[in-house]
Amino acid sequence: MKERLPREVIAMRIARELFDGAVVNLGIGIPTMVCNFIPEGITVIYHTENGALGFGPVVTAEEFEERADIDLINAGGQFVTPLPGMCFFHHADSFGMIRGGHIDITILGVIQVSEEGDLANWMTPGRGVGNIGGGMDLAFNVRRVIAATEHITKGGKPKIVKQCSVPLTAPRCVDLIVTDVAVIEVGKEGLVLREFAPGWTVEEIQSITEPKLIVADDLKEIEL
Amino acid sequence: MKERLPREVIAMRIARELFDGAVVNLGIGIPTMVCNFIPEGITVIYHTENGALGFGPVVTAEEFEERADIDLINAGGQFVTPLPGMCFFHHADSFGMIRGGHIDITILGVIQVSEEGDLANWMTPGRGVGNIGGGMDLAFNVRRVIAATEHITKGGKPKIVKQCSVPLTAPRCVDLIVTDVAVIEVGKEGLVLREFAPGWTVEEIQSITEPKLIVADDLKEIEL
Amino acid sequence: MINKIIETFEEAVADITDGAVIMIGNFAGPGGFPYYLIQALKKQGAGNLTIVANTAGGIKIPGVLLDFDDHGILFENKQVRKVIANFPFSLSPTHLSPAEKQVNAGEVELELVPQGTMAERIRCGAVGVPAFYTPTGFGTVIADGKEVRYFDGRPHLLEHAIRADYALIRAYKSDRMGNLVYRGTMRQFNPIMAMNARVTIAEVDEVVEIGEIDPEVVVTPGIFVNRIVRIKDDPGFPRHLERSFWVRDSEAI
Amino acid sequence: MINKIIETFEEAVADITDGAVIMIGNFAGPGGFPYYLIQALKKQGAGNLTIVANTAGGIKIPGVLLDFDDHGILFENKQVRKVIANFPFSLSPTHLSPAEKQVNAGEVELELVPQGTMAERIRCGAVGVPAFYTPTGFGTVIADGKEVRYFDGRPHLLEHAIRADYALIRAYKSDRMGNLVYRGTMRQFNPIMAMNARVTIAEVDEVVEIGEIDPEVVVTPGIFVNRIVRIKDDPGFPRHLERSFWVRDSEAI
Repeated sequence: MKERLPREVIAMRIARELFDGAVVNLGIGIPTMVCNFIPEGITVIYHTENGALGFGPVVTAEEFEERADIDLINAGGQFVTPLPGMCFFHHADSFGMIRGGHIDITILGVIQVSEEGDLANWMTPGRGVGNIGGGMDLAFNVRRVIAATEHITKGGKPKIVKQCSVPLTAPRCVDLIVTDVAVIEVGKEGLVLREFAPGWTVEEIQSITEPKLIVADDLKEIEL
Repeated sequence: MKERLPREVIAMRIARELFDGAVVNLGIGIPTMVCNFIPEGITVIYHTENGALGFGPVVTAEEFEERADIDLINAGGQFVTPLPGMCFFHHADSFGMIRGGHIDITILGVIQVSEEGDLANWMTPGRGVGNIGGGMDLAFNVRRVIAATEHITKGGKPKIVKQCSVPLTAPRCVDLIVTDVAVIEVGKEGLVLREFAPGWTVEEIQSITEPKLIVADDLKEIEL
Repeated sequence: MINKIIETFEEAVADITDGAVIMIGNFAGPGGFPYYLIQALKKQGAGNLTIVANTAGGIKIPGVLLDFDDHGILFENKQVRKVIANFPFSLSPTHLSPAEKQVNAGEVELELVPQGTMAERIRCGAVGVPAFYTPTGFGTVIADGKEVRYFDGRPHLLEHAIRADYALIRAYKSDRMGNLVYRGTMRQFNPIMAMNARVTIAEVDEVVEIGEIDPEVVVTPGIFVNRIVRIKDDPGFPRHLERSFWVRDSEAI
Repeated sequence: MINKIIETFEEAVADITDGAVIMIGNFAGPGGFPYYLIQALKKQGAGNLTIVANTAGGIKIPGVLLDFDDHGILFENKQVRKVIANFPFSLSPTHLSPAEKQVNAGEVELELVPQGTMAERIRCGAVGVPAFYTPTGFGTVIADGKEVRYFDGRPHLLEHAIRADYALIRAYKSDRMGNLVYRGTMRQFNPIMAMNARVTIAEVDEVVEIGEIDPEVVVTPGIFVNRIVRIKDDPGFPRHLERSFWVRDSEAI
């Protein structure tokens, strides 16, 4: 099988979906990396569930001693930095922003995503338990949901499936799936293959994708 | 008929119902006067619907030029003064305090109040229209509702009635009625006459009160 | 670069169309009221509007309330089809407001709402809650036609969210991202209306640089605000902007 | 004179009885967490508690989250009967929390709630709204047994308010009336829990004189707070209290 794109490149591709002034909530994992690849000249306003908007980058290991502060963290518990123009609020207001449709884009990790855009990303398979956290509110209510994921599991099984076999986070919520081999749009007629990783053919991508893919008229190689 | 107490004395009597730390919302009219008669050594925290707690007295005519500021008003549109320890909030939080039972006492004006504590104080009789304002939220939700009123209308009709004939503000909400001739508690068995104005007999008070009054065992003259 | 500053009030309200639902920050006088935006909306002329505000405007009570041109001018100008308010009538039967006359004549529809229910319906519209139960109003005219449900033995009414196309609001300071702070009781309905509307337009005393507002102090996060216009001429209401309401010493009163 | 300052954490939690419902300010680490009040509650020993908090405590992920004694110690100490949380399990299947073990063993009941629904249920409990409809959860396990209702063609679940006997919260500064300010993301659930509980107990870094807090900046009005205890010993988490998060100059980053 061909080489798959590294996680950083998935994040880089997703960064292109952001626009100036976009209000964005990043899930844990690949999504968090997206903020490292925002195009020049674009201001993205990050939202974190625990009550901040417009904060800056994560504190690096070198800055830890000097800058890490338990009173300025993101939803993943990472220390972040202040920026001019940011603000703070409480949890009910924070999820009011989410439920009220005031967040433009959320980028979420995936356990499975279905043909119809159903997302499952909270219940750890095998363990039988899971943390719902704020993911369900995001998946149900944010205007545009982008799923960031490896195309197949470590065991080689498709993560893009006809129907999710694990408990859902939200039905019919995903708008775009960006994987390590393809960019797939969730359309009314089904999944539309829009972009492919360098060297991959439609057939190869289809072979590791459970539902039938519709090939976009303007199918192209992933641009970064 | 005997002399009736002036409005200031009704306010003075009601002020005795307040306690140290009480959170109080005053309606328009006699209720507003209550703040002028708070006993020494007691701190009362005033709440106003338009989003302030712990503000100070109304700006006097002499102070107007110097102190009146449209950005510091009470629910009656009066200019008020700042105090240390006060705070501001928006309308949803303000009525959250009211609906959530966080206001200890409200003092409201009266068009009619019934035997069972039903309060009618918003629909102007004869005019067929009225302003509900914040009075309905207060009457329904504040722990202790004190009705401040003249005992009879200007036309000489009882304001304390068996059943209200004008649209209600809230059913069974009033706890205490303080008038210009009596202090009446709304009890489970009916209206209990607790205090009388100087010179008034039980019979005289009953004669201008529609429902039958229960006379308290410890009936006494109004103390101020 | 995010920059929501608009030069003129006219420009800020230019796209408001006939039939729009408009929330207006308003409470007992000119404090926290978007005076110039309302003037501009009158001039702009959009009709058939639904107004959501504390009052229906034009309540003149000589000697009690300041007499000024509030959103009553939109009624005078026949721009309003419906008003959702809790305090729509003048206190005086001899000084009827334009809205009251039009409601009486059947020209304007009035939806009368308790103030707290109105505030919560606005907040719910802002935060994606379509309906909620409240104790306020059971057993009164407010309950007419509404679903009643008991919780813990107490009757409650089902009330629905209100959503607006535009919110015309008033704040004290803004930066170009739209982060807003207010002053004293200026807040009233403004922050929840700002959260609610599809397009929120704020009239402010001052526009400051990004970073000039302490992040702990922002009341309305900029993401809720679409357009900001700075007031150029003081309309002359009693105010003391040079003085804060922060009284540090209790002896100073 | 209103004075809500209590000298010791022990005294502040002394009256908590078996079976109480307790909200705890908590989110991904020690920020905004009432560390000393939880220690005192463990020592006090009340049992059969219902805990309402973001996590069920005791989530240790070496190298990711700071390892410290959070409300996991109440589970360890067998004081908990039920927990309402949205993030109750460790991310690592090899580092199970005390709560997870007890839930698995059927010793503790778990009510799993989406985070936003939890926040709104807490706020509704605070503001007298017994129930509300939310889109979140329809078509998932969260919908099991819940009433479904359509608004504008979209399915919603009926969710009920949560009420607490006690809220153990964390704030930055307080005056003796209980007016609270926070610091950065310390707010999280603290302000809405403070509004909710019958008795709210706040652990704060500083107690200041009345009037030292700007009235525009108060996040939790004092009427919601019953008891305040000042922290005497810094528990040693990474913090820089000498520095505010107010960055005035974008070049300073």
